[in-house]
Amino acid sequence: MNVEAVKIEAVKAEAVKAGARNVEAATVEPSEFGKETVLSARNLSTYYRTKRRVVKACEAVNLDLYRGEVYSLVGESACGKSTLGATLMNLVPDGTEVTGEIVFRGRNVLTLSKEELRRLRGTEIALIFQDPMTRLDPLMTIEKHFVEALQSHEPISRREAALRGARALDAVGVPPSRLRDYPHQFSGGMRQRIMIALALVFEPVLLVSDEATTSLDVVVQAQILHLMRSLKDRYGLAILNITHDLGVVAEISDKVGVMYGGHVVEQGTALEVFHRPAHPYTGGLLNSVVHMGTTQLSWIDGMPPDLGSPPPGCPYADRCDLESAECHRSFPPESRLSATHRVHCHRVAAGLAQGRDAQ
Amino acid sequence: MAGRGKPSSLLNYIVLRLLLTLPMLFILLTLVFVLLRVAPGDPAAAMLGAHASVEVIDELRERMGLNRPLVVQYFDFIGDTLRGDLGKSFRFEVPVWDLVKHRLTATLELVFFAFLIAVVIGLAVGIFSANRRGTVWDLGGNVYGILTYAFPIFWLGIMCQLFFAVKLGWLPTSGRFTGFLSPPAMHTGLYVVDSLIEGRFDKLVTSLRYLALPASVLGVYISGIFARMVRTNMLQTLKSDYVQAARARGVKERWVSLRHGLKNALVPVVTVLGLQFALLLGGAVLTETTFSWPGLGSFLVGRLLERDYPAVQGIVTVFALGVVIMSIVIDIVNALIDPRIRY
Amino acid sequence: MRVWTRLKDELLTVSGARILIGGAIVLFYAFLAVFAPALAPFDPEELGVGPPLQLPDSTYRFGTTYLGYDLFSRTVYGTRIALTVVFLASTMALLAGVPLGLFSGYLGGWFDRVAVLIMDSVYSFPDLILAVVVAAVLGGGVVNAAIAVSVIYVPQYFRVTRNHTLSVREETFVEAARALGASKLDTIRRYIFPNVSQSIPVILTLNSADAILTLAGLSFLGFGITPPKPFWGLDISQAWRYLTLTKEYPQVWWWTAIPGFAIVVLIIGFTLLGEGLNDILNPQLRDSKR
Amino acid sequence: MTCGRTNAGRDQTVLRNQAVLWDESISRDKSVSRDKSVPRGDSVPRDKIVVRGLRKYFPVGGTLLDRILGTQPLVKAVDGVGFTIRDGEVFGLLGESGSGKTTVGRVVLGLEPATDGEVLYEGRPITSGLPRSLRRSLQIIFQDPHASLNPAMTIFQGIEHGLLIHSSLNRAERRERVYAIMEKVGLVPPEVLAHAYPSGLSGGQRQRAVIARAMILGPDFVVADEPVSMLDMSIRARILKLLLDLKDEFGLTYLFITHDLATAKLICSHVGVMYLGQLVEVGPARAIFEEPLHPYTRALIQAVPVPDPARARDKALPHGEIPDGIRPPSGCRFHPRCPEPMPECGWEPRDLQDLIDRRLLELAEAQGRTGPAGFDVRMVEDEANHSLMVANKPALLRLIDAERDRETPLGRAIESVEVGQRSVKVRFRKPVPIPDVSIGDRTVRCLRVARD
Repeated sequence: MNVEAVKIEAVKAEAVKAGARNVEAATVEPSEFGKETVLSARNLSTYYRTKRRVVKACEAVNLDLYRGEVYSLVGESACGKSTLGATLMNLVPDGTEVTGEIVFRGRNVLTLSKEELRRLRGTEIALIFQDPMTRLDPLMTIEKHFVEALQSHEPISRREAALRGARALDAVGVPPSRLRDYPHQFSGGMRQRIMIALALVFEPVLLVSDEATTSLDVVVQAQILHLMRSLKDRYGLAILNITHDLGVVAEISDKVGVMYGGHVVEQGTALEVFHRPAHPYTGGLLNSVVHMGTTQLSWIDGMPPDLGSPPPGCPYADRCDLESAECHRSFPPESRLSATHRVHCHRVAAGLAQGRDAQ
Repeated sequence: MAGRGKPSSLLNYIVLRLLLTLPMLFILLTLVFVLLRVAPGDPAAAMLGAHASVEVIDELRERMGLNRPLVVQYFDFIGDTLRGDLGKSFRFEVPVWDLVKHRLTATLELVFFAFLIAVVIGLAVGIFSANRRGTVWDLGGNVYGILTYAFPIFWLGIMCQLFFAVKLGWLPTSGRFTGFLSPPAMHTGLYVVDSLIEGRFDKLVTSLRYLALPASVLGVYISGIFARMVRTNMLQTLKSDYVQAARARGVKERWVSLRHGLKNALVPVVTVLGLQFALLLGGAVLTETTFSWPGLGSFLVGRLLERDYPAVQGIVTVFALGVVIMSIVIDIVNALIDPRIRY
Repeated sequence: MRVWTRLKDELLTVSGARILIGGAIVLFYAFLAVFAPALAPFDPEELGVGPPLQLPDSTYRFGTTYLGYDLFSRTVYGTRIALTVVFLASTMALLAGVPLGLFSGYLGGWFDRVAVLIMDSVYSFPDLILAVVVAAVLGGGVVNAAIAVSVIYVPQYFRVTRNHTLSVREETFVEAARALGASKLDTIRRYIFPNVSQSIPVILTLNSADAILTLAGLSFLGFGITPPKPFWGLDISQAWRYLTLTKEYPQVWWWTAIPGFAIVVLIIGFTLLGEGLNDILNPQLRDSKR
Repeated sequence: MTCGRTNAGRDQTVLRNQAVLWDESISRDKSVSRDKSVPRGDSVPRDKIVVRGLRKYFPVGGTLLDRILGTQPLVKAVDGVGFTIRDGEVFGLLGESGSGKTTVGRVVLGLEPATDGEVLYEGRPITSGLPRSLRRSLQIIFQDPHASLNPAMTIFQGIEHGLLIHSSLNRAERRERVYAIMEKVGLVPPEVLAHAYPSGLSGGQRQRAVIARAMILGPDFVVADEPVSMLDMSIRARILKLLLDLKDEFGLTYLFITHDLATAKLICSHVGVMYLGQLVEVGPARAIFEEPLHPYTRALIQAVPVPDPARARDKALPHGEIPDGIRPPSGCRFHPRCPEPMPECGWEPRDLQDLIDRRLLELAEAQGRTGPAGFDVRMVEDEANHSLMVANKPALLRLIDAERDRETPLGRAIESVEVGQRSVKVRFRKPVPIPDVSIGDRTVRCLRVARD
């Protein structure tokens, strides 16, 4: 209870800082705070310095991951989603400027030493990537991959490590008899399963999937998504799913964050984001997806902003149908539409303020 | 979907690989033949010099079989070589193989120790600078690579003679063995090994002392290039996706660099090593000349200067065989390292 | 054009520094070669212009040899021979190796197989031994030396060009050219060659360094450039012969040290230039810089 | 919330102007004029492309000896495919990667010689390669806009090259033509973009350049090989719209290759579904999407992600992955993955291997056994006899008995089990040839459908 109270205070303070005046209006759903927070980011920014300019790959991001939930970060190419993922794991290249706070189970990831980080990765946080074809060492058998990963974190015999590897393969639907095979003897879907098995062998708390199903075929993709969902339920994983594919997002997500121009412009539960999108970009993106029910093509005109020289105001203002002068001047504050649904849009903020005045 | 690999016989592969080198051997032999019999006009005249009379030259042509059609000469040459007959030296009038064999062992000894030195230094410097990429150490490795490459090997040899042998007097300037001791009895032809077989420690030390300078010069010369290859290939594999994935799994950095980085870098490096072997043989010619090492290389230079073409032909054929054998060894080693190579 | 815009961006980086230093060294040697007659005080091929084995002083700035050649003049004139041979050898090797590699790689088939077999055999043969035999058979002289050197580089250009062609050939844009109905020659000329040619300046400079070393080695062994032509490798060879005969090792250090130094600096120049170019022109080989 | 904008109105006028420019120029070109004898707008659409019994095998892998002797195993990338594309249709070729759909496109365009079968373009056989005069009529748009433009050519040079090959236009005329087509595909302003290199353009712009390069020759049949799959979501629709506009404008016929069923449903008039080098279902798009008959078509449609979290949940998916094309499953190629197979579908010894893998897994789970011990079942396949030998006898026999008792399709397909001294010989019944069944205007290759 105490923890929850602190959390509520923190959320309020956060909201005040962001300039939202509708804290009281936000209805706090108790279920939201009954879950264990695995990772939370506060005011997180990542800037890459290149020779001539600073690329603001992600800016002032706030998000929370809970146990047993899939949080999907969705956006188009070069919107900063992969950078955000790398930042959360503290896997950014040297010389990158990261400000803000990332708390993983009570520890600030940004201040951990290299060795502490290494221990964290693999044991508590696991990553799976796009393109499983190149993610396994071609000269090592699958068994050796498991032995290496396990021995990096605990004193364990080769035999025992192999046994645990077999069990992990078992859990993801790869016959354990193939432990002695080399990566090139597996198909793409099988390799992605092996990657997941390698990620799960320590029973981590957080699984980060960076476009892990992108290069797979529809059927295999659906199989892997199904697997990820069932593993989430079985192990109580928190999953951060970074993807550009809205179909995939809808398939497995509990929460969704939409990134645009380095900002998380809208986040909420999957239902909120897909059924009641508040940000014009989210709406545009949803409309541009061709799905089985699509009868007419629609799209968003214009191009995404260059993160090296972002516009001063809302990054979407240039492409937005509903932009006003204010949109070009300042980045919109966070508006809370529910305990989970938040959006950065001047129009929404103005609408909320009007509504309150009317009351 | 890639099926389960069927284990097939490595022996079959080796046999096949040997068969495949036949064309290469054939082409090299043809090259040798073309170089020495076709291009220069009349070898007999060249061998005897400008002042020889026509009769003498004709007699020599007759004796060497040069008056027969080229095609016949060519097939004779190929046939003789395949039978192990390398021809007869014009100058010494003995079979070339008799002249070549103990010089070959001298060269092998030199090349082997140089190779050893090159691999040790090359691996050490390469791994070291790859792991410390972008630091002063890396720069040092880079400078080492450029300098060892830029020094002409014979010049480096002379400078080392002047410094270590003449100025400091630590090591003998040239030759393979001292005149005060009789060389070890011939078993393998490698003095170091033969000394051990004979159990004579003094002979071992002497042969190592004579070997030290030429082998080090040749080894250092190759080590620079080798270090660069190791570094480049390691950096490349360290950037690869599976290395990133291993890091993300929290695998210790030292394991990442050695197990994934080095092992995967070895495949191209071993291939390059094979090519280095050719470089090593070229370097051996210069080193042997500089240090008066009684090897095949310096012998070749001597035969060339004396225009003893039959001997030259024999020696070059031996070099060609060495290259062919090395290429087979490299392929087999790679097939053993890399499970993806299907035999 | 693209190369130049990229060059401009890169000149201030590490690879840029390499190019600048390497380029400056090579240009300096080129300058020496062009203005050798003005810079050299004596005829490099004339005997006894000074006393034998004179230590470097104000008249004989690099000293003299046993036969009284002026070493400074010979060193300066040596650049002429070095650069001429390099230029000739590279041009010959380039003209033979690159087109052959392009056609062999693009056309494939039996032509490719035969070409690869021959070129690989030559390539795997020890460079110097091949060059020595060719040089010995052809006899001395600048052109013959250039031919001897070029023989060993043809397979190198061939290999690099062919391998690059093979990878470019698989690119979709080459298939697009076929879909447009472009002829084979047109495809090679407009689609393959421009993409393959990027690696040529790199091997050209790196091979130049190698060619100098080979030429020096040849001359040291007594082939290629023959006396009295002024060339560094030859001077080292003469000095070495004198040393081994007379055992007067420490007394005549300049005779070997100075020509050797001339070689080392030029090699470093070419190597730095080549590596710098490689960094810029082959970005896929470049280590990430972020 | 709709952010889609349609600016077709303006485009239309531009298109019309350009179209006139086109007809004018064609008569001036040096190449053979195209066959225009059949007027457009004919009530009965002609067959634009007819493909019959097309096969394409690639040698792949193999041992060193195989490579020397040319006895490498063959991947049957396309193994007997036939369909007809009528004038003005958008024919969608659907399937997972490895199904051979891209190979079909390449063979149809003559970019790859066929192993067997024939391709007719407007009744003319073009299987043995496209005559030069037809090159301009058949064009292709590639999947990866980053790889399909020559990085060493400017956009202008890239688009212009087709004109250099096929026309005798002078420099000014070519420029006019290139700028016109650039404007039409939305590369504006052409004066600026024409001199950029591909590396200076965004993915969407590059794909427009690829389209412009194909369109400048005035083709009437275009193979679009996954033209939008590598583009961002918000750009895809724009490029698709462009392709549809160009089709209307030039009267194009498309062979649209895609793995994205939703896109195919939206823009294709007819579709063919491919699996392992064969067509399993062909017909009008509407009918196939409304009532898919082949189990594989059904599976594909099911697997399409639905961008609605309220509806996207569990589905019955085929297990496993598309198998190796070197030795495709016998009988119906889909039978090992099929959710509703029959005993006659072509069961064979290696299906038993899959079964063993799966059953032993279950066994291990149930007994709490860990580790690879005991899983090592070595089998020797005897292809000729359709039988199989195995080392771990009792386990296999139990498994086979269970399958037969439960009367699973596989179990019923087992004809006999001979228990030898050291081996078990399992004989399966011979596979039944799977017929192509025509139902209305569509064709399905499935035994179950044929029986019904």
